[in-house]
Amino acid sequence: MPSHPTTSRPSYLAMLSLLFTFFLLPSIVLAQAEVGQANVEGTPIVPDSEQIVVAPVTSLIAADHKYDDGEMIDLSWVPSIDDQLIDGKVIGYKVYRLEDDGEPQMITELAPSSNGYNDQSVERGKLYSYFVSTLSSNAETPSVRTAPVEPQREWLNYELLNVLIIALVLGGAVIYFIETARRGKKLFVRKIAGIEAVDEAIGRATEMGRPILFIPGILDMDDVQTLAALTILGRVARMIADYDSKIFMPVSRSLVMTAGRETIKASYQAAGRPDAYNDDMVTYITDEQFGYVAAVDGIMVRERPATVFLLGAFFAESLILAETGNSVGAIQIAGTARPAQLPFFIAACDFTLIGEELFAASAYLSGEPKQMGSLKGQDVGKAIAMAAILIGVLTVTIGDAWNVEWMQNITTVLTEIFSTK
Amino acid sequence: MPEFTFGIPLVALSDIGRVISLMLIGAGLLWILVRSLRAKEVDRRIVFLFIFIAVATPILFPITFQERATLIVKKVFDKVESLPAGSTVLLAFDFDPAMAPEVQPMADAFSRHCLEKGHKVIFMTLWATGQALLTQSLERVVRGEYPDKLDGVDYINLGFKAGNENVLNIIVTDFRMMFPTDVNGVPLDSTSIFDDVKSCKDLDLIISIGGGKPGVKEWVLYVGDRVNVPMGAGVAAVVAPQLYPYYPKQLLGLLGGVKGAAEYESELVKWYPHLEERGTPGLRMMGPQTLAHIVIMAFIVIGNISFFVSRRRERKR
Amino acid sequence: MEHFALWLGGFLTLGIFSFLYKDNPWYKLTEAIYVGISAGYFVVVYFWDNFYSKFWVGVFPHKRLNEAGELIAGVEPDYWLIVGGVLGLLMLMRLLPKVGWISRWPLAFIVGATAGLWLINYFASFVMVQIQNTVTPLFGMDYSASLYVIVGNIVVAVGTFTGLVYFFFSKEHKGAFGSAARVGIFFLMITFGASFGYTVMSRMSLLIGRIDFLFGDWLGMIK
Amino acid sequence: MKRQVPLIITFLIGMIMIFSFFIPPLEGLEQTCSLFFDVIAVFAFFLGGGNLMRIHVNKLRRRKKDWGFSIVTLGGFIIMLAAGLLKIGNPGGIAASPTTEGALLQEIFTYVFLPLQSTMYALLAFFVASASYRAFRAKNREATILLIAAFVILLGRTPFGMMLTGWIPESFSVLQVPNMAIWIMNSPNLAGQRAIMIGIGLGVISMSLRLILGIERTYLGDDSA
Repeated sequence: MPSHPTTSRPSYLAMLSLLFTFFLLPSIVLAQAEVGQANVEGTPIVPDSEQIVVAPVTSLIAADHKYDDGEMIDLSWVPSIDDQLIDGKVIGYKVYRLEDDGEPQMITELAPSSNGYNDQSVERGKLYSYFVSTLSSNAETPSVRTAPVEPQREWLNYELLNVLIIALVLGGAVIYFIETARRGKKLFVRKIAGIEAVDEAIGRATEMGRPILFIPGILDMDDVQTLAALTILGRVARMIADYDSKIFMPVSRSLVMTAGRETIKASYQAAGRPDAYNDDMVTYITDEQFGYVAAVDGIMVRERPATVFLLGAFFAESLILAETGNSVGAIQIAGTARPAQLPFFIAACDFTLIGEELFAASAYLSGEPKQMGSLKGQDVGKAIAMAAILIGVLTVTIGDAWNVEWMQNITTVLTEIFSTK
Repeated sequence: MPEFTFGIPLVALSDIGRVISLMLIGAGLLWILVRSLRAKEVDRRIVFLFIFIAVATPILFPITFQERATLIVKKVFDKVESLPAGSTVLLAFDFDPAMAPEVQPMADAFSRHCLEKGHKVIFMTLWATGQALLTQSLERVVRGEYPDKLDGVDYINLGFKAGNENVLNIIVTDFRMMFPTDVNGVPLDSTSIFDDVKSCKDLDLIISIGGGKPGVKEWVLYVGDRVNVPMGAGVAAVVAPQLYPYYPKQLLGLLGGVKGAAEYESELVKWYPHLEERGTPGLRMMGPQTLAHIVIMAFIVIGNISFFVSRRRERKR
Repeated sequence: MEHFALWLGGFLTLGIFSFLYKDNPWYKLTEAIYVGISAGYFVVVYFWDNFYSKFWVGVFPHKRLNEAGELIAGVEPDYWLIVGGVLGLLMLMRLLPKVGWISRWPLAFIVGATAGLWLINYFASFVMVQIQNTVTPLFGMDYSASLYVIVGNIVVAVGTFTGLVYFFFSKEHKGAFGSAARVGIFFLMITFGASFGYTVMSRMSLLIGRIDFLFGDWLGMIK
Repeated sequence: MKRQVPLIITFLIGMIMIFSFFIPPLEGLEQTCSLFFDVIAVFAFFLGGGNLMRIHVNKLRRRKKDWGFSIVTLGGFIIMLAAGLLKIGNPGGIAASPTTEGALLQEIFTYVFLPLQSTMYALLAFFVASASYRAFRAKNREATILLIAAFVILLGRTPFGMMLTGWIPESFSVLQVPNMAIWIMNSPNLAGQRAIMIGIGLGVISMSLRLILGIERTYLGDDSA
């Protein structure tokens, strides 16, 4: 098989390692020891006629990283004028740090054409100064040392101020409409098919004398979709208690089991039927995705529920559950905020709560004015989003084309407002 | 090999099993179609059975469908084909074993095509986990199938270098700075392939394979956009939609998923028929996929027919 | 062993597939095995990863000794974790009927933390980023876009806008507003149909994998 | 006390979490909270695992239907605990990790758990087919659009897409089915996804606020709502 001449390779390697141990290694060590004193701009550390001397970096600035807890310092510099990719004299940079005027310590090595570094290993209450050495293949040129900086802690992240303001506006809108509704003003909320169907679906189960299956997704309590499922469960369980129907809720997380029991129990109490509640309405199966699905599929074909609720966070199992539920003739109401799974619910279930509708369902089902008010607040958010898209697209398209300055200004402001750094 | 033509797709039949199962599927679908004209619904278990047969048959008795390359794939092929022999092509294997089933067929097809055409090929990877795969496919495809091609002359393996896009940032101006030697420790200066190659500017074509990060996006941003070298890419199906916006300006073409690989292979086999026996995994994997898709589409049609028939009956009533 | 493992795999695989025909004792058996084993496996994983590595080692860090057996500076214990432990213990109070109500405290903690955390995260990445991405010049930067791209841009902007109209709760879908909402539904339907169709291939490859196992690895029918 | 304390806890923690996003000194709070969550979840596991055992032991004791399978479930559960916690069948003994090659836990994982998992997952291939047979029908205008979009994408994924429309000249190649599929994925599909995502973000804000402000309190076992 053709290959490189390999015979010379061992000796070649041996020479290289000899060279390294006797020459390069000591020189690196010496160079590093000498760095401490050598911080005059442009002075090479080991003067030697054979050396490739490269220019130092300029305009080195060390500054406190803005809006952090005082744990970062940002360095920036203009790369060495020899750092041009064509001749490749500069092979990299070394960043040195002096802590409270102590000994310089190398903290990192960077590739050519780097022009900055973010030091994340600093502490508050200490002073740090830096210098950067430009490396050629056999020499190192340090830059001027920076003035000492102390990392600062900031109490508010002004970079995210726009997020805070919009969040406050939207949150304020939600709270405003909740208050308005509480004071008795009538608010209109349109019908949502999937939610309207809940009552009928529970009634059907009662008539048929078959149980209602409630699947709250497969994620734990640290996901909002599970919380949404539980808030809906509160309403649904109340109706079930009123109708004197049966609910069964297999879950894949222990915490969801606990919270689910707590919720159903309260609903039965509120309906005045605490005696009808028992803990076995909610059972834990297994945390594992498809193990849970195998068991729920089994439950579906054996118990033949009249109604199935699939609400919460679902992954690939969405379709397995929905198809099995369909095969036993159950009315299915599904809902998730995972866009990837929505198509399968749309295809296999009778009603699907699409994204936002899942979070609105509980408020809607409660029928309380203050809860409905929060939905109105959501609409304010949508109005803002729609206005931003409409105005933004128009101004950016027209403003760029005819160079209309005020339009460009609007675009800039909009981008500022909706930017997330 | 006896060939048998069902309309347009050429189905190579070498086995009685293949005929029987294809007839089973065809006759079955026909029977269900007739039933659907009488507005009869199909039991879901029958659908299941059809899917099982449609997937299992091409696995047991290999059936391949002739793919016709879409423009986005053909452009990559045409580029490799139209470069004069002896051009330098860089193949970046930026994927790990998890992604390999989808993109390894593309990597093989690209390697074969370049070597057949007499291009000089530079192999490299930015993925630590891709290193072993690169070595294996070099062993299998390059050394195994083209024993007369010389390492360092016709091809070279630079191996893996840590640093992600930083590596690209450097090789865009100088290969030797990042890769003083190839994967075996041979200095680049001693290889003839690098005689005329200093940086990515001196390449004639770059093909990036793999859809993760670093991957095609990084190659486009750090190399393709900065030097005037055409770029092609092959990625897994899930990431392909995110990369279409780069076509045709920044990427001259793109292979997405097993389908992309199959299209490239079909084009390759058309030009180099002797490559067919070396294996066309993309086309082979498309066999069960295609049959399954056809069966699903057939059922959608059948479902609609029975739906309309039953609706008409209801209206008459 | 190798042989046994293959037959076991085949047995379990067919057991699950048998469910497609109907529920049967074979499926029940595989289901029972699956549930028991996976629940047990997760207990083990959670115990070592969460309880031991995160909690126990966090509160009682490993002492690091040097070669002479002297203690060298190790990791500082993180006493904050004890709060988590206490919350966990409160959760277990459910088992005692008289003080069971106290388990609502950790639940309240989790609900508060989840709601507060995701409120901003969802807002930033689902609302702000999406709005920002939608605001693009329809004809491309400096008017260079092709007709294909322009049509695409317009479709994206119109689709996003009308999609939002559909989600509006406080206005009846009537008149011009209703027509916009209807266009929005059309876009949602295209989205669902297209995503469904695009996923079929990856779902089929899962089955290809199992059939490969059944006929190849297990029965050795694939050359 | 029983009613008010949980509401106050939810309110305080929720508010702190919201504002920690903007206050740099509190930025580590997110990790701390998720750590707390993990610890609480492990304690809760006693309740879940206990419930699993109780149900199956009950089934067994009362000889309910299919009680035989309960033995299997319990057996599997206990074997895994023994192998993983007491590290029985672990070549490295009590100190070694039970997930190394050759350990009983790992063997069961590889030879029993994995085939079961991937087969269960593979069921999707069948259900994708049965769902599309049933769901993609031109019942009304919306359903027709759903059907057409799905059909074009499906066709574009097979060689037939190109065979049927390959004659369309290159300058109109957008109309070739595979390219149409690409366009649908990139344009209308993207628009729909965005609208859904913006809606979700707003829905989360509203629901989270209801929870934090104590307007939504069913989950706490509060029956006064």
